[in-house]
Amino acid sequence: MGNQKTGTTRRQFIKTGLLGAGALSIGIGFPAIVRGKTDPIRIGGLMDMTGQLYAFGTWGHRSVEAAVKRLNAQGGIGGREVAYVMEDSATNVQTGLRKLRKLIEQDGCDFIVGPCNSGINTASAPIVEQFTTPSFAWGTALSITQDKGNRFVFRGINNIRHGMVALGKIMGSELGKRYYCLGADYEWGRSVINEFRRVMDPIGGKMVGEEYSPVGTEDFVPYLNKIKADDVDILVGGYFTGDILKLARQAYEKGLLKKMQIVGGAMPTGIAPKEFGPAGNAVWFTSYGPQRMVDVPDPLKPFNKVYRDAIGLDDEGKDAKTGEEGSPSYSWTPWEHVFWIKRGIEKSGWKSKDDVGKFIQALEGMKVEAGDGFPQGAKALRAQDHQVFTDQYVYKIQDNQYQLKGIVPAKDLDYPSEVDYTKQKV
Amino acid sequence: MNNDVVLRTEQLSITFGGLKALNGVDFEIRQGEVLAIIGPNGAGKTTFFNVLSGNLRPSNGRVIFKGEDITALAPHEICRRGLSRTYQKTSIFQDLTVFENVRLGAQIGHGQHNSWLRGALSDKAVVAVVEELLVMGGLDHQAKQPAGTLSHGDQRLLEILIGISTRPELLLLDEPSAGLSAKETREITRWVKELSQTTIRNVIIVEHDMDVITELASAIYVLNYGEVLCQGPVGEVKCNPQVQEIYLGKSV
Amino acid sequence: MTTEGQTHSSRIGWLVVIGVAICLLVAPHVLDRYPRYILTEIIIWGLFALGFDIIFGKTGLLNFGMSSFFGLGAYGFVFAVKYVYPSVWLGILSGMAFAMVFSIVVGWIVTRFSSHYFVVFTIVISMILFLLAMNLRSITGADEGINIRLPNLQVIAWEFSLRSPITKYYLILGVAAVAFLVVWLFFDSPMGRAVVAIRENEARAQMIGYNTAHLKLVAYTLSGTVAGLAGAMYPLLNSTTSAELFFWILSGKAVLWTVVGGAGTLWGPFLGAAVLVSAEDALSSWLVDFYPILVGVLLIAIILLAPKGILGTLLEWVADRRASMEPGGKS
Amino acid sequence: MMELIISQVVNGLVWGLILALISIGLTLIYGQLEIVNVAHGALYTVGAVVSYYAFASMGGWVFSLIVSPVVLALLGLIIYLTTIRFALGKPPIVTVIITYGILFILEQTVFLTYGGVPRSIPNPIPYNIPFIGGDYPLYRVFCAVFSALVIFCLMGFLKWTRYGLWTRATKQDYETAMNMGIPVRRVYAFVFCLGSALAGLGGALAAPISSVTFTMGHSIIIDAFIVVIMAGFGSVIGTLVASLVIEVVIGVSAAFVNPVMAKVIGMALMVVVLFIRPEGLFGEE
Repeated sequence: MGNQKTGTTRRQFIKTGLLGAGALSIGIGFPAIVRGKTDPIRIGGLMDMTGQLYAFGTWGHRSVEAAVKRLNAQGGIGGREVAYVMEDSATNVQTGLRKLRKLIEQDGCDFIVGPCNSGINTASAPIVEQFTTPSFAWGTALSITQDKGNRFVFRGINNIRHGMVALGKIMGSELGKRYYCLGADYEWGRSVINEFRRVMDPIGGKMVGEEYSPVGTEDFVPYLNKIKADDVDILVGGYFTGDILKLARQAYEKGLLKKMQIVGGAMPTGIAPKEFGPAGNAVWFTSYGPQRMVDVPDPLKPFNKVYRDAIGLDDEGKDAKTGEEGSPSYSWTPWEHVFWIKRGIEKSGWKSKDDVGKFIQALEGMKVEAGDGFPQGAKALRAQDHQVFTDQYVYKIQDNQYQLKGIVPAKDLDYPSEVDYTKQKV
Repeated sequence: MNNDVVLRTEQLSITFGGLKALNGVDFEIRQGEVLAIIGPNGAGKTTFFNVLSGNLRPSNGRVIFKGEDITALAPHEICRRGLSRTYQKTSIFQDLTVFENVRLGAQIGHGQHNSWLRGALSDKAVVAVVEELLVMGGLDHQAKQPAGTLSHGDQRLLEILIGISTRPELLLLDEPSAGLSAKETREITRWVKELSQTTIRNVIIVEHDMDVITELASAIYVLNYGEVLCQGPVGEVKCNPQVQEIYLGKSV
Repeated sequence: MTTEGQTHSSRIGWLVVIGVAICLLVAPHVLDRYPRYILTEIIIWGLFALGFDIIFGKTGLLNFGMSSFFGLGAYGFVFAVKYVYPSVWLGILSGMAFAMVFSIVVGWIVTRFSSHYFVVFTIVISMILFLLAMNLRSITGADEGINIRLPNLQVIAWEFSLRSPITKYYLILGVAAVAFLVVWLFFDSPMGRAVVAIRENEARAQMIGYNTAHLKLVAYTLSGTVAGLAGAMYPLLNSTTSAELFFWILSGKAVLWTVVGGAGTLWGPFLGAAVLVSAEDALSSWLVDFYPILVGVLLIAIILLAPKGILGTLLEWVADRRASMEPGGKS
Repeated sequence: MMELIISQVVNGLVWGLILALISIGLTLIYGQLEIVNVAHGALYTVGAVVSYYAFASMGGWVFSLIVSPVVLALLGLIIYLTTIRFALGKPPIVTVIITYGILFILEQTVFLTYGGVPRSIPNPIPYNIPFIGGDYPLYRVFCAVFSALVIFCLMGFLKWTRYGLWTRATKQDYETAMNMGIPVRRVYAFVFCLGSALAGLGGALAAPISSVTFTMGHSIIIDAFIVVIMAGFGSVIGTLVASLVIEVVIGVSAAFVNPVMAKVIGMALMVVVLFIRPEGLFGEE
């Protein structure tokens, strides 16, 4: 009954050999962790293992663990072992910050693979800067690589702006231009709606209304009552995981989805399409990667297979052991973040935290081709705002299945950078 | 109103949903008097005390204390004006020590209950008063014990000590001997007598035990169904036929 | 609730206090970087739980909405430092001021309620603040909150940079120590004793002349201000704040730490915070799934079997032992 | 605009009735045992999860409406016997902390067994009735009627049955009831089970509307508290009236202001009522 907890214990050093030395220095409190060149490269994973984003954290953790195991099997990075330790952020900013410091100060991590909770990503930015520890954010809210980010924060996944531009391009032709925005009253929800407006308004889109519901809303009908079925073509839902499910089902029950379509800001990880029931047929999602093997473009199929086998996912995107709905369309990011770290180290010849400046400059502007390390496809990391540009996927639920409606190439998703981190000193 | 009347009530009445608990009670106590109020259960004795102390607001009538109308005042305002009471059912601070219980009243008595900077123990005057009261009550060597651990008799004693510690001018004693053995009752009566001649000049006692009343009170008010049946010196009231009737039932 | 009035001059008590003080002063140099950060955070959470202990342990009213004060304190600090004048002291004062004003206004309404209405009312008030904080995004930054650059700390003539965690530690320790001293003196003063009388028997306290409504408001305001002060320490430590600080889970933690530590002992909240925060931090990586269940069971066990919490039960045990040891002592 | 206001009022009444059913268990347990049950939200969640599994295994939605209350009544009995029973004599604050501990335990157990990912129950009555300004789900109307029915049965139960009489007697005066031979212990256990069962029923009823996830209790418990203290702790009719009033006020104000302000207005209404009558609309002094 219910899902099996992932087999691995939460706190597991892949290379346990050096744990003793590490623990020794922590216990007695040597002023600085004196480490030679051959010590392992320490990667810290801050994952939302408990709380609302439980599913994202679980799959993110599995991906990093598998990536590090794979790297070590191929001789590590530049001959050095890679050690990975994970801490649970509990989808909560206070806990997230405390665990981030634990990863940096106690576990002496050189790099941080961040959670997908936007709140924790933005709150972590000043701390990773203070401790000069490059961190790879997984949240898709825009501000992480704009005003809230800094030269130590990278993002190896598209953001909501890319997502909405892709949706506009794919949906624009099929549907009308009148849209109504309904979002959750937190940063991510507002980001989805702002970016959708930025896409639709120039091409003649007309916003009929905009509302933000309080966090933890159970009954959406009072807000859906304001929507006239026949004068709105698209309902933009700025909601995450379970909330988008509630919104879609209650909108369907109110008879709104006869013609109207719903647009979601991200593929609801862990939720099987059948949970949407009949409402599913009107629901579109922007997605940051392919969900099912059949959606993967042919040149990328072998790399995607490697990734799925490594974390135990089948071709349909379900957990090979338990049959639970996984999130291959999203959880590839932490896997690729590990390989971004590898590329950065190899190009900059990074040896220890003193070379962090060289590491950052090496990554700025780096282009990568698809491969085992980058199953989602080729990417370019822009120097000014450390934002990656890659292909964006658009899905629709059809007959209880996620159907791929189109892929928008990275070159069509470009937008000028509003910040320039390269000016910040390292 | 001549100056030696400490407390007076005029046509004091209170009704609880149709039931007239008090009906036009006129009462008066002069300086230095110790009065008793007797009457069968439910005659309104405790209700009378509750109205005097401000716990209950009368339906009509007035309470005049030292020339001031205190009918509408809150309990803590009345108490600060010098009218203190004890309870029939012992009501003390169980978890606080005996010393602490008395000091709470003494702080009010010395008017520095609102000072929040000076340490409570540093004020020698208050501590001295508390120790003196404890010695007088014979509880001094139990000072450090939590009040809840005292015997029933000692708790009744503490109840009265707390009532006195606020240095009142008029003390309302609500059945001080309730639940005490004969020996304890005699002790408390002797003690209250000594009090009424030294520190507390005016006392009103609600009591059933006639020996206690004859020992302490100079005059008696008899309450029956919320009305004053009769009043007067102890001897006179004792042999009043109506009083015997309500207490002993019909005389044969 | 612990028995008051145990003789202050007991030598053991003072020895323990001095010992703890010395450990706390030496700690930052001995501990490694992360344990020191955890200790700093524990001092903040302890001060926050102390705020709760004032209204719960001492006055007997269960305020389940303490996060309102903590959040207001944090935002008070951030607004002052970012928009008014970059000075740490101004930030701390403004954090306390935000919380104090709020506690006076709400306290005036809330202290008129019976204990059950009080509990639920305080939860709802903190939820209103949480919803507003999430909604007024341009002011509070909602769940992403506001990041600030900490100015240098001016102490009379000297100037310290707040980038070094040891300076931060001593500042937070100092502020917490001063706050604790003020609270300790308050509850040693006549008015403080009257507040405790409310917990024991409010009707009788009124009867001997205490304006209990006024005293409850004083206790509520002191409790709010101390919690607000703790709130102001949070952005000082993490240079960020977020609307999430208003969420009721934080109020629940204050209840948990105080009950486990020992309600009504003023030291208890710090002990509770130390035990549970370090346990939550150390254990959670292996027992992440079962930790909340353990906490639930612990909370029930303590409130039923040892209602005075760890410290309270300890003090009582010591007091009983000392009472039975005294020659001819009547225990 | 009139059209919108009418549909808001209708939904306010419907959701108000559902919320009343969810809150009535909280009122009953407080009214009887003077316990503020902070774990009520978790009981609601467990009710929804039980109905999810009952529906998945038995297929019949009506079946889950029966299974959930029964299972929750048993769970309530276990909770009562293991913890609440020892706290009856103690100050009310103790029971708040006990139920807070129970909230931790229940919610984490649901997370470990049911998992953290939301799932949904298909809409049992997937039809809507045409209504001014769009359609209105028939299932919600059924829920409203069902809730009203349950609440009136509860009132009837309290008035006319033996146990109901005992329940009200122990409410007025604990000692005298005991002296009159009323098995007070059993009445308390019964009331706690009934309160838990009602929470479970609320969960089972609302599950198809929202979706079943382990944190669904958090938002509902706040709304339930608002309703219960505005109504006056312990008053069954008050809970019904207060939940209708609050949901209609929130619904109608949502037509004019943004949803968050609408919710804040609902809460502010509660503050005003308590400011005027600190014991709530129907509470006794």
